[in-house]
Amino acid sequence: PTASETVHQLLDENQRYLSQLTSLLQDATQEMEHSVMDQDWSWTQYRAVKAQPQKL
Amino acid sequence: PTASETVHQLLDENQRYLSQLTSLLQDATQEMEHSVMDQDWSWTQYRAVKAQPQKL
Amino acid sequence: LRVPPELAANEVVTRLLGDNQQLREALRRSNLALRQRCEEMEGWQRRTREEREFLSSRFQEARALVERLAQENHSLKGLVNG
Amino acid sequence: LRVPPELAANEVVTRLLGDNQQLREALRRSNLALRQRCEEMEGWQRRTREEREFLSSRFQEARALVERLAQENHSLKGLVNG
Repeated sequence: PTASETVHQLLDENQRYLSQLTSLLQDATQEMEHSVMDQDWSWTQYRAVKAQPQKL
Repeated sequence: PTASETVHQLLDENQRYLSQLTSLLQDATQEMEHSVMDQDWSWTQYRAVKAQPQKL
Repeated sequence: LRVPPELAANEVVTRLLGDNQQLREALRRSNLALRQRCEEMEGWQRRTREEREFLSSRFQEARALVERLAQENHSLKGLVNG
Repeated sequence: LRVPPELAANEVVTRLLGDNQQLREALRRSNLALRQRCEEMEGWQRRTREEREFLSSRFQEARALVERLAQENHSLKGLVNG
């Protein structure tokens, strides 16, 4: 392989891995958008249970 | 700046960011080692609660 | 790097200059992307950590509540059957 | 890239070749590291996803249990208080 082919391959590969990393982090960030922290957690409180035992 | 200084800077910077990424992923992997999945979750089962109401 | 005029048109020198230019550009883009990905990763890890701590607290609360209700329940059954 | 003998000792060419070599080595190392980090990242994301699903199930169970105990409790209190 000529030096220039090698350069071309190196640049291609670099572009590919950087794209993959970018895409992985985008997925991760998207999954984080629906945080379990936004759910209703009042049912873990005794007073909520006492107030409405049938429907928490 | 000479071309060679630029090359030197580029290589340094590249090394630094790759190290940072490596270290970030090491931290993440370490934190994952103590998985909440390994904890005792039997207390979420009615039968466990019935069997020993005082100490779950 | 100053290329003397007598070398400027030389095929090997032209090729080396071109390759080096491309490689430098690639490293520059790569470094910029890596810096951004590291920042995103830090942000993500911070949020993951917060979420884990939050869930750990909620889980402790839930477990304490189950224990409390189970004991109340046990006592009430004693009263009913006693 | 074949460097003709008459250029091999030329200062500019030597410098260009040296830079070229260093840049290529850096990109090669960089690519290898990136490939490994991407794999780690995929593994980590898979485990994070599993953990989130697992916790979601445990909390649904816990919530259903709290509801059940609270209702039993309510019924028993009705019995006790007549």
